[in-house]
Amino acid sequence: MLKDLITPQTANVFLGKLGDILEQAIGKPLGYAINWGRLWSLWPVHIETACCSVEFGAASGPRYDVERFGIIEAFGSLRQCDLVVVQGTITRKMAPRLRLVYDQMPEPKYVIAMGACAITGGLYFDSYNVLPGIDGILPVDVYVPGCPPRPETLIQGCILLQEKIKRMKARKIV
Amino acid sequence: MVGELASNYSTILMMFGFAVVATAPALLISRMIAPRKRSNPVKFLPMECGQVPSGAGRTHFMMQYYAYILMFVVFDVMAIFLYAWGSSILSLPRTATLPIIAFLAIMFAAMAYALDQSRRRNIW
Amino acid sequence: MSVIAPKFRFSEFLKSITDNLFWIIILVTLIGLPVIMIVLLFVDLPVYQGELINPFLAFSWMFHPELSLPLIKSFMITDFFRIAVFPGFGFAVLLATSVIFIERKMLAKLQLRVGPFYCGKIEGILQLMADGIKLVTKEIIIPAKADKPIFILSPLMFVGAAAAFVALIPVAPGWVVADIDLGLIAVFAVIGFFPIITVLASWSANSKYPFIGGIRALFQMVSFEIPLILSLLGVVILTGTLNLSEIVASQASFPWIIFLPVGAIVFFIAMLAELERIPFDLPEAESEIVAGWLTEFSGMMYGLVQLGSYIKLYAFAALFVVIFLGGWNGPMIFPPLEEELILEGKTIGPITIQTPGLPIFSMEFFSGVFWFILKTAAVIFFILLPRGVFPRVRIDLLLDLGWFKLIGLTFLNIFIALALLYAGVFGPGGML
Amino acid sequence: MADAAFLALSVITIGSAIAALELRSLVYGAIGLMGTLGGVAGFFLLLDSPFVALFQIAVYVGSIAVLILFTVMLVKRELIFKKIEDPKRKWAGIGLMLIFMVAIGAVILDSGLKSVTTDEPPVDFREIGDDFLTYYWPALILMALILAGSVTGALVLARREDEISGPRTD
Amino acid sequence: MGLELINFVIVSVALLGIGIYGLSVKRNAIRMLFAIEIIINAANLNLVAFGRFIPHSGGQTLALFSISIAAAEVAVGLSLIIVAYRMYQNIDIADFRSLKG
Amino acid sequence: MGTASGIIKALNSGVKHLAIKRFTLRYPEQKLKFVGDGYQYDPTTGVGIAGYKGRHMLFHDKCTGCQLCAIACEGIAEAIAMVKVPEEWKHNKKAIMPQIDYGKCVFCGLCVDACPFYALYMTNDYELSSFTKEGLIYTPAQLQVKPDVQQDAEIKIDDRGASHG
Amino acid sequence: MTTQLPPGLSLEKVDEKIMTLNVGPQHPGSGHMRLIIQVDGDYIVACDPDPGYVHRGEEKMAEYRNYILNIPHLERPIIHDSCNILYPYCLAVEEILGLEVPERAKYMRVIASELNRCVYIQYWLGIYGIFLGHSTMFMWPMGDRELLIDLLEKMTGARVTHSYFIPGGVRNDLPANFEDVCLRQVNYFEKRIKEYADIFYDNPILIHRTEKTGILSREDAIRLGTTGSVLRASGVDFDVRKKEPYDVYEELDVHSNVLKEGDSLARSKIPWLDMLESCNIIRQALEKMPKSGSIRKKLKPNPRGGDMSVYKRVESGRGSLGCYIVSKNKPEPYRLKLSVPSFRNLIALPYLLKGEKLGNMPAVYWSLNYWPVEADR
Amino acid sequence: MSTEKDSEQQEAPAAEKKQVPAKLDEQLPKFEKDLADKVVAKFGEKTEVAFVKPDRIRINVKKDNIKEVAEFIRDDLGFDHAESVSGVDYPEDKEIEVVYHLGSYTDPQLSKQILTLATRAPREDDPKPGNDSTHLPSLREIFYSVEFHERECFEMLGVYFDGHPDNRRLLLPEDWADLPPLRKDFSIKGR
Ligand code: SF4
Ligand code: SF4
Ligand code: SF4
Repeated sequence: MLKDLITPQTANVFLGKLGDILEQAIGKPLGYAINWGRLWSLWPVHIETACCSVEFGAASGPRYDVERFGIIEAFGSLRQCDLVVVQGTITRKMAPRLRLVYDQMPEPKYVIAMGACAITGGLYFDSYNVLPGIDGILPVDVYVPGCPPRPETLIQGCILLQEKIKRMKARKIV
Repeated sequence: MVGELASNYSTILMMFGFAVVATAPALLISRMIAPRKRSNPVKFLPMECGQVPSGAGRTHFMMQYYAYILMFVVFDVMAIFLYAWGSSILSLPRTATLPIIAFLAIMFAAMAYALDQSRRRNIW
Repeated sequence: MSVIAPKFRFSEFLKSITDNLFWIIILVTLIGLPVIMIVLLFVDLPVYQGELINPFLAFSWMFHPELSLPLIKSFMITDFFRIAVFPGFGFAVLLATSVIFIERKMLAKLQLRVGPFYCGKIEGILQLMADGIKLVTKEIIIPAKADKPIFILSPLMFVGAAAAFVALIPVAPGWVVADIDLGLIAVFAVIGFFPIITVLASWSANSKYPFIGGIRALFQMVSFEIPLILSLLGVVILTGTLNLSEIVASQASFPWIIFLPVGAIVFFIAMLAELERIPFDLPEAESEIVAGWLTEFSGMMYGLVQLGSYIKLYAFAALFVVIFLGGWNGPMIFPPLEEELILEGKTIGPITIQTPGLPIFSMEFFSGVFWFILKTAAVIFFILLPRGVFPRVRIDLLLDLGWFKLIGLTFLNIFIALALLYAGVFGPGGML
Repeated sequence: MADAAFLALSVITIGSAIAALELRSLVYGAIGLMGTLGGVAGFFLLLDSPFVALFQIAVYVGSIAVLILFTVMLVKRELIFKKIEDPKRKWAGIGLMLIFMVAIGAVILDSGLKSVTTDEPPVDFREIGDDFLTYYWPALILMALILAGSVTGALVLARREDEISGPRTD
Repeated sequence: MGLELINFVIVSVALLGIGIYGLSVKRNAIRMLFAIEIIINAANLNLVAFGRFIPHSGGQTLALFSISIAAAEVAVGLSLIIVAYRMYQNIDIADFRSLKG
Repeated sequence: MGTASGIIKALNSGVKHLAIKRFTLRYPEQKLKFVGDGYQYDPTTGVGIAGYKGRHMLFHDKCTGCQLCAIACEGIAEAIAMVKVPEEWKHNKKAIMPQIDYGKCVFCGLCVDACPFYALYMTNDYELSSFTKEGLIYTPAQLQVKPDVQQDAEIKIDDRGASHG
Repeated sequence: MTTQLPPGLSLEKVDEKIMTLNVGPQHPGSGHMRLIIQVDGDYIVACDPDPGYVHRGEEKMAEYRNYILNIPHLERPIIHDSCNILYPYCLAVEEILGLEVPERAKYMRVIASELNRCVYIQYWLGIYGIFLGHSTMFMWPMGDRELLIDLLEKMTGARVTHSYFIPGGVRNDLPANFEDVCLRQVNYFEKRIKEYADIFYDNPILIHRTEKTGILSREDAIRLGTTGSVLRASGVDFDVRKKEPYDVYEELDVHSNVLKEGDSLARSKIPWLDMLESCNIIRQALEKMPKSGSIRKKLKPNPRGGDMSVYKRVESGRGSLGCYIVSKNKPEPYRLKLSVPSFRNLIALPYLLKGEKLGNMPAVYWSLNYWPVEADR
Repeated sequence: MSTEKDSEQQEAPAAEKKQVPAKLDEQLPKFEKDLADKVVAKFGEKTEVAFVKPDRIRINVKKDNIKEVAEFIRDDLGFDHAESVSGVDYPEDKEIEVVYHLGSYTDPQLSKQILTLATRAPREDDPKPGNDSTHLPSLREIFYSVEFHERECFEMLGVYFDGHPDNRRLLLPEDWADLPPLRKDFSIKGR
């Protein structure tokens, strides 16, 4: 009886199951932990592109205090950051620089488009020097509308981003 | 026996080594599990405020303050010399303070001159 | 669209950990235990106190203090324990991380806001854990033109140098990693490494802002090293020793800050400058030079440098405590319980008193560590406070401060010490 | 234990001394020099003279190496010289070195140094302080003069001849 | 076996040899400075070694003096190099010689 | 000495503020209270009624499909598009109503000013973030929904500083 | 013997001293612009500002929109001072269209404009704090300005982009019991900003750091045509509210703050004093305001202006802000030009930074009361 | 000062103001009139006073005379800085007008006044900024403050200012190759 059970096929199946179990046991919680760390520690890169930066400043001020969510404003270098909040209009002069900033950031990185200008060009839909939204140059994760968005809306956008990160795949382990 | 004191000091070195060994895995793990994308060569340019960098990266030397480094080399020696005196002062006769005062006087003169020179930023 | 209130995500994290544990236990029982059993057949087991130590015995010893304590104690007196755990690395890292958290919360309170709040159930207590996990799983970018070996090694060296500094700090009587006669000079020797590491790190990145930051750091650290060294000379003159433990012991009745306040102030200022903290954080001045010499460090390398600098902060604060505030000296606040009281119980008349607990450390030790940590925390508070109160100074003002004002004050301090000594207040045959 | 330490230190010291002179990059050369100096400090420790050892680290590694590194980074032309260095000279140098070492080695082996060892306790570092201020005090003054002279001399040398005029020349 | 004086002397001789080699071969002023430092360290090592094996505090004291004077020397030497670099944009010893007159 | 006393004054001020109430509005739990229900406009008198300019609200039973709001927005952000609605209204023969793209809208309220039929006004809803651009386009049916807001936090000022309650 | 270079190696001429730094656009100390700075050691030898990263063509777009629809557009260059940038536009359009503003609306405009000035200055002050490495000085103004933003929000319905002024008056009336709330919060605000002195303006480190840096003499300030706080810090008493009173400023007691020093410290103190002054003006205006009355003159749709050109200016948070409109019998302006104070003050930047230390760069730059978006338009 | 007060109260609806030139000279504000007269007396034909309103004077000058007129205004009238420089494109006239708004800080009497100095440069239909006939003399030597304004004017309208130290691009992207955007024939999309 026992001999019949231990065949190469069943052994294979067993090993496969074991691998699955391992993957489950290590991969999922580890991925969860990684995502947990990432979502509570979003450091936005310090790039101001237009007037929405005023409300971004207000969001990090005492009243709205995004540091409650682990978002530290006024961070020095882009090499340590993981979130680009595109704060408004991207002009044609700014666009290549924005892209460069995004490129120089380490993985993983997230993008929030803040303000009507960053989403679609907003008020400047017919201006000669403004990009119609940033989707063309950056992959946007969350759109935060408004002109400028209230800090609350920005915080809500950050919460949405956290939700999104939680659902993201942390990494293909193995 | 020669070399018996050294074991006391080796713990400092061991502490150094332990710290390095204990933290190096953080870098290794990071290397293992962090996502990596090296498709874009722009990423590995030096960071310069969203600008493609121009010019050499290592040319800023603030020679205006070079005098301070020179002074440091000399007065660092002086400061630690004073410890040789300070630690044995309890067993020294009081007259032994005279040489150190002379020593300090000479060094003060040099320091005064040096500080005067280093203040004049436009000659550096 | 409605708001998604941030729920407490940590509970799910816990759930996944229990998941994990469950699987581990299953795997261990299914695979591990048989393997262990088989191994036990072939391995010679050690003999301790005439008994063969098998796993079950080892388990049962956990509940037998008489048996397990000597083992633990013998482990605790090894160098390894000292280096890795108690007065050494583990302790320092624990304190350093708590300092980071406290700094953020305190700064937030000063600025009328909340600070980290949602990460972790209580007041964002897990914020640092999140930051740490994030940093570990972050990509490390090494710039193409960088000098790779130095660039990678410098954060490690930084942490290592900071740890070597910690090794010299006596925490409680007899509890110091390296108990050497020349402790103070060794401190200066270790401090001397930081400028080199900094300038090499900044040079290796081959980028403009780090290099400016590195050169600034070099000037700053180098300039403040001399006031730092000289400000401690007063204490050395009065105690006649360079051993930090002896310096602490000499303050059993009064701390030196009472007699040498000038030296203490100079040392404090020079310490702030060596630590690159506001108002002297020129090497990392964001508004001028992005992040200074940290600009090119990404991911865990940045994390390591931060860890190193906070370990350094703890070490400096502890040095201040050791030299000027009397280290572990302080009123005994724990009753001096004897070991038997805990192990066997003591019979006083009809009753037998037995207190539970692990008598690994003596009460003296507890008291010493308590006072040490309390004083260190106070000093750290004063190191952190200027960050919320002062703007950053400029490099020339900083250098002038170091070279013109502080050095003068240190000599004033030395003369005060000499006067105290020669007036017969201290020293052999002195009044105190 | 001490023997192992001695061996390791010798390897480090001599290896990094060679590296200091032979590595292409001057910055790495300076790091090599730091290694040599640190190694020698280790020898001092082995010789039970911790004060000298720590003094060596604090002064040599802490300040002289900083100055050297600074200057090396300032003067960044090393690659050019590496190429024009002619091998003939190099062999001559190695020959000279060997001759020296053989000669001195012969002298040493000839002398009675070979078996000198000691069991006496080491000298306490406080005695050094005593020495300075009692027996060697003229040397101390002389050294003050040398240090003072060197700092003034270095400052006079290093400053720019051409004074740049003050800021704001619009 | 215990450490003997001869061990230290051998290391010292090796350092001295390396120093002499560097001094004679290298033409880069900074490398020559390195060589000089190495030679000074060889001398210090000898001083301390003899001071330990023939117990006398003089060895250490002299070593301290020697280190301090080395510091002074480095300060002056590097200033010289900087001056030369400023004038000739170069730190080759041969060039100093040739450009002088 | 001026410097020393200045430094002590600054430190003192810093320590004092450690005891002052925190000003933070804990946003997802607390929400700020606004004036009234939102910004409205009275075309007969020509003045607006104070209120917060948040997301619009459309009364289907009043909108005549006259497109005046779209014309007004044309010059500002082109956020309003007139789309067909399934229901038939007798005052709205063309059955078109405004659809607002909040990716473009700048919340200026000029469309409200333009509407002569009291059909459009602005509410206190500002939580509009979305994962996609399409999620920002609000159809007339969505605009009809009255947002459910509980906004009650206000600035409270007392001796220990201002806070939200 | 001269140095013979081996083939393949060239001795490139490295300028050992001068280094070119790009400060911005992604730089914590640059805002939305780039400064190309050349440093010799610690000294700046040349500075070339490179604005235009937020140039959105407002002036061009204004030529395609009628006088009303321009309103949301024209406040965007400086959204945290949006009332003040609409003010000259409204004044100019009122002159073109021949409108008279009701008395109550004038007072409401003054209140809104003064509140907005404080909001702007608080933001500016916060950034100044962070530029000097003083993070508390970023947080406090950011928090305290919310008190006023709250008021403005009650008044106008938006946090910063109010779109409140309109040719012919203001868009909506004040909410009920606004006066009490306003008075209470303004008083508390005044108390708060007075506390900044302890931690910021009297802070010896700040004084050492900004005193005698970037000195702009009186003559230079006039010659460079600077305006607002930069001008008044150099000892020129020029405040449009006083010199050319518009709307009801004549009836209010306006005091303009002047300092003589002309350095960064003085330049950073003037806005703070202005804020205290604004609190006074708000209180006066609240007192004198008619309690009821019309607030808006009704306009025809698409009003047409005459054939004329008008230049109007007001005192904004940064200085005199002018609006030049050429009208050509059309509902749209033929040409609209905003003469913004930021752009006028920018010219002082290369002048002041020359010969300054690198560490002074943020202090001098931001003390010019410069908002890049406004300068770029 | 009384005149200024009066003129302030004269702030009248535009309907009246439009007829100002048609009315008699006495009804013009006196102070401003005097200033304008001074300029006219000095330069006569070369200048033309376009309007005189309370606090505002506008003087049109030919482009060849603008430097002397500006110098006269600075030295003798006391206007010491330029508030703004705006270019206006008139395609029908084939001209581009450049308007300097001059103000004064030093003279308290003049602090209300804005003197508008306008001049015109020829305009080309196919502009090559800097290399065509659209030239004007720069006023930078006279009013230092026009430096950036003129740079902006150059890139926005293609008016090259002779004698300006750097006629470089200021606001537009580096790769801008289109028409200068503020010209009337540069039309923005969709309009
Ligand atoms: S969305 Fe509005 S506030 Fe934001 S950048 Fe655009 S115009 Fe400015
Ligand atoms: S609020 Fe303004 S932008 Fe938004 S839809 Fe109405 S008119 Fe358009
Ligand atoms: S909302 Fe008002 S303006 Fe718009 S289409 Fe309907 S009725 Fe007309």
